[in-house]
Amino acid sequence: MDFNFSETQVMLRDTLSRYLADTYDFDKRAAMLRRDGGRDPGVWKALATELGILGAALPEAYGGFGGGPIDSMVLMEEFGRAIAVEPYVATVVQGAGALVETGGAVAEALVPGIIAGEVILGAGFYEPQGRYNPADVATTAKADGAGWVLNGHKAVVVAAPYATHLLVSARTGGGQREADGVSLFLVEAGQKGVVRRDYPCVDGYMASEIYFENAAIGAEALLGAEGGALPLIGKLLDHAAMAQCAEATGAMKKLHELTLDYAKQRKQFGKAIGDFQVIQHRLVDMFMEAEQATSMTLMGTLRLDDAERPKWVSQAKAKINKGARALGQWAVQTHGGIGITQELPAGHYFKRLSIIETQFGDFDWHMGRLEAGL
Amino acid sequence: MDFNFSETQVMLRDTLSRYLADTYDFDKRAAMLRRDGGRDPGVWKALATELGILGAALPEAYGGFGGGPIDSMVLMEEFGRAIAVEPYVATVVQGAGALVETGGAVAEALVPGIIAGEVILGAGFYEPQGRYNPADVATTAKADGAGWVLNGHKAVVVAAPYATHLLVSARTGGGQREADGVSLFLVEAGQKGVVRRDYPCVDGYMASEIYFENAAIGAEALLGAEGGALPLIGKLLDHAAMAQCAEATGAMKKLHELTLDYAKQRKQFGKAIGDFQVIQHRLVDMFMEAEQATSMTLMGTLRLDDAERPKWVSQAKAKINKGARALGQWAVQTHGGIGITQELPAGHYFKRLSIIETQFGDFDWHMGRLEAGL
Amino acid sequence: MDLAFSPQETAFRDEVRKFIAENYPAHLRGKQDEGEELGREDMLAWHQILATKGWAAPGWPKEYGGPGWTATERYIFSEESARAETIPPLPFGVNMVGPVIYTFGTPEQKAQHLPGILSGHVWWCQGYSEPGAGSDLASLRTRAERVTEDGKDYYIVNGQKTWTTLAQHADWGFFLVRTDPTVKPQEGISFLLIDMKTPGITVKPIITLGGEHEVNEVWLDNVKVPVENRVYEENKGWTCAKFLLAHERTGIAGVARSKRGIERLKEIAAAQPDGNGQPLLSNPFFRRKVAELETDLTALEFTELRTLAGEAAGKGPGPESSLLKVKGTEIQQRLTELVLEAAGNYAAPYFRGFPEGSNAYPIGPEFAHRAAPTYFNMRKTSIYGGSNEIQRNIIAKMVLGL
Amino acid sequence: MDLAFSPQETAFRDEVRKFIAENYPAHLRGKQDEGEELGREDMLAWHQILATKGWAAPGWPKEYGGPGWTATERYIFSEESARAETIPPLPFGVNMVGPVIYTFGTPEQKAQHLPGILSGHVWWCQGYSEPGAGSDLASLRTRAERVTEDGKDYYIVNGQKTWTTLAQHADWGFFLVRTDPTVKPQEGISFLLIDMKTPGITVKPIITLGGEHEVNEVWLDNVKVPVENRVYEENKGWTCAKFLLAHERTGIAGVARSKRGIERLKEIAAAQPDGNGQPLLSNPFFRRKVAELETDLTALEFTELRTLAGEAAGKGPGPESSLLKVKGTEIQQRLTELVLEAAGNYAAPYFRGFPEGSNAYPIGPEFAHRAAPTYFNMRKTSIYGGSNEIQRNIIAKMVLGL
Repeated sequence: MDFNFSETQVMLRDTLSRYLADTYDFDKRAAMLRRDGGRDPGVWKALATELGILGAALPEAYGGFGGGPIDSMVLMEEFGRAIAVEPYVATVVQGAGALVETGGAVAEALVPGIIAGEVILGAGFYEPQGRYNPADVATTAKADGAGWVLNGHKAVVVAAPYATHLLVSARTGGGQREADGVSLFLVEAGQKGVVRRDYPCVDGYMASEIYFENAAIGAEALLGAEGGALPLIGKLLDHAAMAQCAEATGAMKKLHELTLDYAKQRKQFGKAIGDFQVIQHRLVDMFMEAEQATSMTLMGTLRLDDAERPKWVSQAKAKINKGARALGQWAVQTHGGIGITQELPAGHYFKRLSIIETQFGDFDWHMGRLEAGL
Repeated sequence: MDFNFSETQVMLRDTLSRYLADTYDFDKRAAMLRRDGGRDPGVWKALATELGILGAALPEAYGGFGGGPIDSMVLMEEFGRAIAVEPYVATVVQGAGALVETGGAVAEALVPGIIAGEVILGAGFYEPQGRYNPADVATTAKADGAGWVLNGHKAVVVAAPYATHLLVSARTGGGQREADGVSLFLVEAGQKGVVRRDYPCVDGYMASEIYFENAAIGAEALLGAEGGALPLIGKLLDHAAMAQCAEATGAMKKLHELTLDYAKQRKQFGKAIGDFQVIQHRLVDMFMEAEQATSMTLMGTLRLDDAERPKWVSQAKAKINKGARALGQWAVQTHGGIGITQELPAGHYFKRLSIIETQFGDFDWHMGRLEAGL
Repeated sequence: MDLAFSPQETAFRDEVRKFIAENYPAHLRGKQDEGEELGREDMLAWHQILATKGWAAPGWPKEYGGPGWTATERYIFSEESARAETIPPLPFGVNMVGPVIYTFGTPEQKAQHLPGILSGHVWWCQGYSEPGAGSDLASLRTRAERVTEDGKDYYIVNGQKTWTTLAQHADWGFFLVRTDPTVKPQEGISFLLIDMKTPGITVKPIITLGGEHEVNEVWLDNVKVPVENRVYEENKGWTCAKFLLAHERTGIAGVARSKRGIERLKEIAAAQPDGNGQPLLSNPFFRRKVAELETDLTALEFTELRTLAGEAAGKGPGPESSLLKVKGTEIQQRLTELVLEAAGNYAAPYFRGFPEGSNAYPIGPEFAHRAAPTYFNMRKTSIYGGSNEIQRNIIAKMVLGL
Repeated sequence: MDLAFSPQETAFRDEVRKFIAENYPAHLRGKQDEGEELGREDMLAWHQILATKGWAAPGWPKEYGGPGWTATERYIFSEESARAETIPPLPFGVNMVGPVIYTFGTPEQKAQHLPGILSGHVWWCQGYSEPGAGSDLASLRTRAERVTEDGKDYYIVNGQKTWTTLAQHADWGFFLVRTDPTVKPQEGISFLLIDMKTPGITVKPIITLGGEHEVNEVWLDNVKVPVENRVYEENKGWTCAKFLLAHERTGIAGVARSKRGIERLKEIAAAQPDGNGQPLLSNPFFRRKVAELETDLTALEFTELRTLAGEAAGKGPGPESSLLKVKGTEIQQRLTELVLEAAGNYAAPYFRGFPEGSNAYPIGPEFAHRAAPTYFNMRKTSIYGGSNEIQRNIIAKMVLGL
């Protein structure tokens, strides 16, 4: 057993942390979200070129550092601390993850572009009627000559408004919730027949509804085996969930620090509110949630290759979802009125943590998956 | 709407309260439980004759005062405050309740005896395999000439060791968990073929396992219609649950008072522990649980004749089960080490409240019944 | 003991129900159903109609224009209003400053202000909190210095108030100000009525997490207030403040509105898919949460009814009302949590009005658009009106003697 | 980062597993399975066997007879012990007074006491708490006055200790006593080793809610203790006390034992009927509680592993170990709650040994007989060893700087 970070990982953390401290400073972040398109595309470019960290978790064969999920964990925790709105999960964890798994010419063409910051992906595995069930796929892909024709609707595809490609599931066979018959496609964003409706999200991210209307795509758009993509999609979603757990952990730690600082300086009834025992114990409970989130992020990430992966990922995500809600609500309550305004960072962390709870499976969904295997 | 107690009810409360304060004083109660048979039979007799209160909730036609569940509520809250181990629920609420409902010669013969304290009943509606499901009846009653022959096993029949009669369900038809085919029988305690195994309970009550081994009983032992007793049994169990809610409410209030007193006098770190804000807020939470228990007891008792009776009773019992657990655990924690000894009353209230949670349906059972009707 | 309504009470319930059905403005109902933002006139419209019926101020004594209802009648009115989802009269006039004025005010103050409050034509706001004084209200620092000009006495008020709800619409405000900085905090405070059009008052919006402009900062820069606008004695404003806080807590349980909220939640969950071909409401764990919320609401309802019965028996709103505030706000917050959960992936999209693109391509279910902002916004309920920590302190001290 | 065991670690695990399988006393296993009460010799038997192997004191340094294990090896040993449900060595000697003696004691004290602790032939008890001093340990009042008799120095000890676990079997006890009542509470305390056979010591049982005789009062009436039995300097006993408390907290998480407890809970729930023809374990809500408990235990386990990794990197057991204590005891308590729930109606029957009547008429399932007493008894875990409130105070002060 070894719980030490490698030198590369320590370097990755420090590099990103320094960069984000400045770039994602409170006012700069607010200004970024107010821009057209809701973001500063230069940040992602800088992560790729100036910092050169987008390949940290990707294989050397594609130009990456040859790291893995622990490297993504290190980066995501920093994104969480800064409540950054960068498309790392969709593009690197899910996008590059899928391409590396399925390999071939498409991967060789695109993964280096991902590392260079030129290729950005949105991943659409959920549909409006399917809630968190990735097997509930009503989008269809019908064979048409050598290619495919897509029809259907993908829900809340984060990063889609500015993605170059979309990674989506579609049914090439089987009934609506059957495991067999789900295939994975890579679609260019500008593809005819892809209707996008873009919007901002409450946490500052940008997302889209994706409607396919007889979108005709080529044979090469199919990634992996026809009809057999569900296991891979499940894996990608679990990797995404763990990356998001790391993000949540970073956000929880930072929000705890912000609340602790506030409690030390905010005075009421002649003393700092942090002198009241009830506030002290609440801050301790927040500390314990943040510590346990750290533990669960580590546990789940280290076990992404375990035979019981779904169990461990669901334990991690369920525990962190619950902890994030409690910690977020306590942070707001401790801040008082100012905590529910846009004026302090605390509220923005609370917003992001609240949305994380609703992404890649909520508490009940993960507990349900756990219980099925009890 | 009228939330006032009648004069009779106020008098009942005061009379019983005064009597129990002395009779069930801490040391006297402990001595009572150490006696052979685990109780002082004189207390029940005194309640019937000296205080004359056992008929308060029973119809005038049988010699009662003509009151109802609210009167039982008033009495049970006092029993709860004293953690008395008297068989009011089994004998008056369930026993007399069943007799009054089914009427006839048996009722005329026995209800006056209940009011006089001479007839004591144990009610056996649960079986080992049935948990809290009163329809899960494996005990059989086979017609034999004009009478019946009983075989089967009834679980944890409170008051049975000293009861004169047993009120039990048995199957005269239908499959093991079918609603139809359940009948209600009144069996004399000394009846041949009734094997009793007696034991004390952790809360001080006495109870028995009842085994029927070809117990041959007469035709008059059948109360009500053959095979159609389940609705009545459901009603009796709901009335019992509400009486027990009242008992829990009394115990919760008293335990809160004991804990509050302790917190005011126990000193640590140079001040009363009740000066620590965390202890204060916990005592407030206990107060709020006790208040809500009072509200739910009132609500459920007032709605025992409502068309949606099961919903309201389950809301009350579920809420009180949960509140009783929290309040009991907080009381012990606030007392510290002394709270888990036999030396102070607090621990004994905690024990009774813990067992109340497991009787007449636990939290999950009642929530399940609620949800079925959502 | 009897839970049933008397024949008179039943008749009263029918009358209220009928009046609402026949008089509630259709345009208001429409905007509410569409989730449109309500303007000043919208928010006052129903109040003004109720005023013509004499029902605008349920808790007021008859002599000041109240309906003189019993506790049960007030309960029925509140139940029926919630059932019909009417917009309640704004609390600042009817529930807050009104009772202070008729209890502590001069005959002139009563004559000047009570009619406008009752009729719903004058909009009030509350100037209590300050940036440095949240839960510790008595530490407020807004100064009022007494001056004489042309033989008339004035206060010159300087300072800053915050969390002033809907001050952007207000005609008048009631303010706590410090008139004596040399004594103990509670002893040097006065209660002033201030015309919000007085020069020197600036109202600045505070945008809350859901993007709402509901609260404001109010800056007072040499605001000249006639001394006649002080309610009660100088330096005795804390008496009015405490009176008002106790009044504010009654009704804060919000039982009837939460009941309607649970109905709505069930409708939502019955329509939301769970990803297995079944509605979310059939998910046992979601059902459990709904059932527990309903159970806790029943407990709150009967605790309120017991409190009302106590009030009817002559006990004023006591510190027990802190329990109603704590449990009431917890339930309101849990309700918004469950709506957020029901939204699933669609909790994230955020827009006011319409986002770009065609409505032929919908963005999830309608209810989801407000789920997260409402959840965020409702966190305020355990903070304002005396935070839930303060309520527990009050119970500890006043009820438990700690 | 790597979760897997190294080949050496795997070999070590196999060795431990094999040793336990081959050496754990069959009579002990039998008594445990039957739920029989264990006597003094039973409780020491396994300790004495481990001692022959050199494994009785996993945390001790090699020079004092410890095995010199790494943090991972200690973790493996603890996992395997729990897996096999061995009776762990009593903590009072090995985990508590032993480390105090080898850290602060004189060479004579080490020579006199460490061998007996290691071998498991001397039974120790802890004289810390007093009736007036629970969480506020430093306020203790047991007095030790120094006298000289026949040219030898003694302490004459008078006072009362309480919650003294298993003192009825003890040969020796370690006591905190007040040697200077004139200074600040923490500054006048000394740490004494007392032979429990010394005249003047009376041990009185305290019966706890489940009917157990596990804890005692210890009365000290003019007990004469040679000065050589004081560990560390006079009036500096608080240093030893704090050291010991920090040591006591490590391992208190009880992860491995709770894992085994959850396994057992699942076995119980799989066998208990739910009243619908299905086992209780198929009830979704019971399953949820088990799954949440398992989840929280994983979080605790990895928090402990991170702490161990920190210790391996040279950090001593710090205030973070308070987290392990709080969460560990919460999990142990929830486990007993779920066993109680599983018992259903059979939670009530109470008897030690056998009640009257024939076993041909059983009283519910075997496990249920101890469910309620165990639930009651385990409430102690959030009280002793520094209550969970005190642990939160420690984190607030030492970790958060509040």
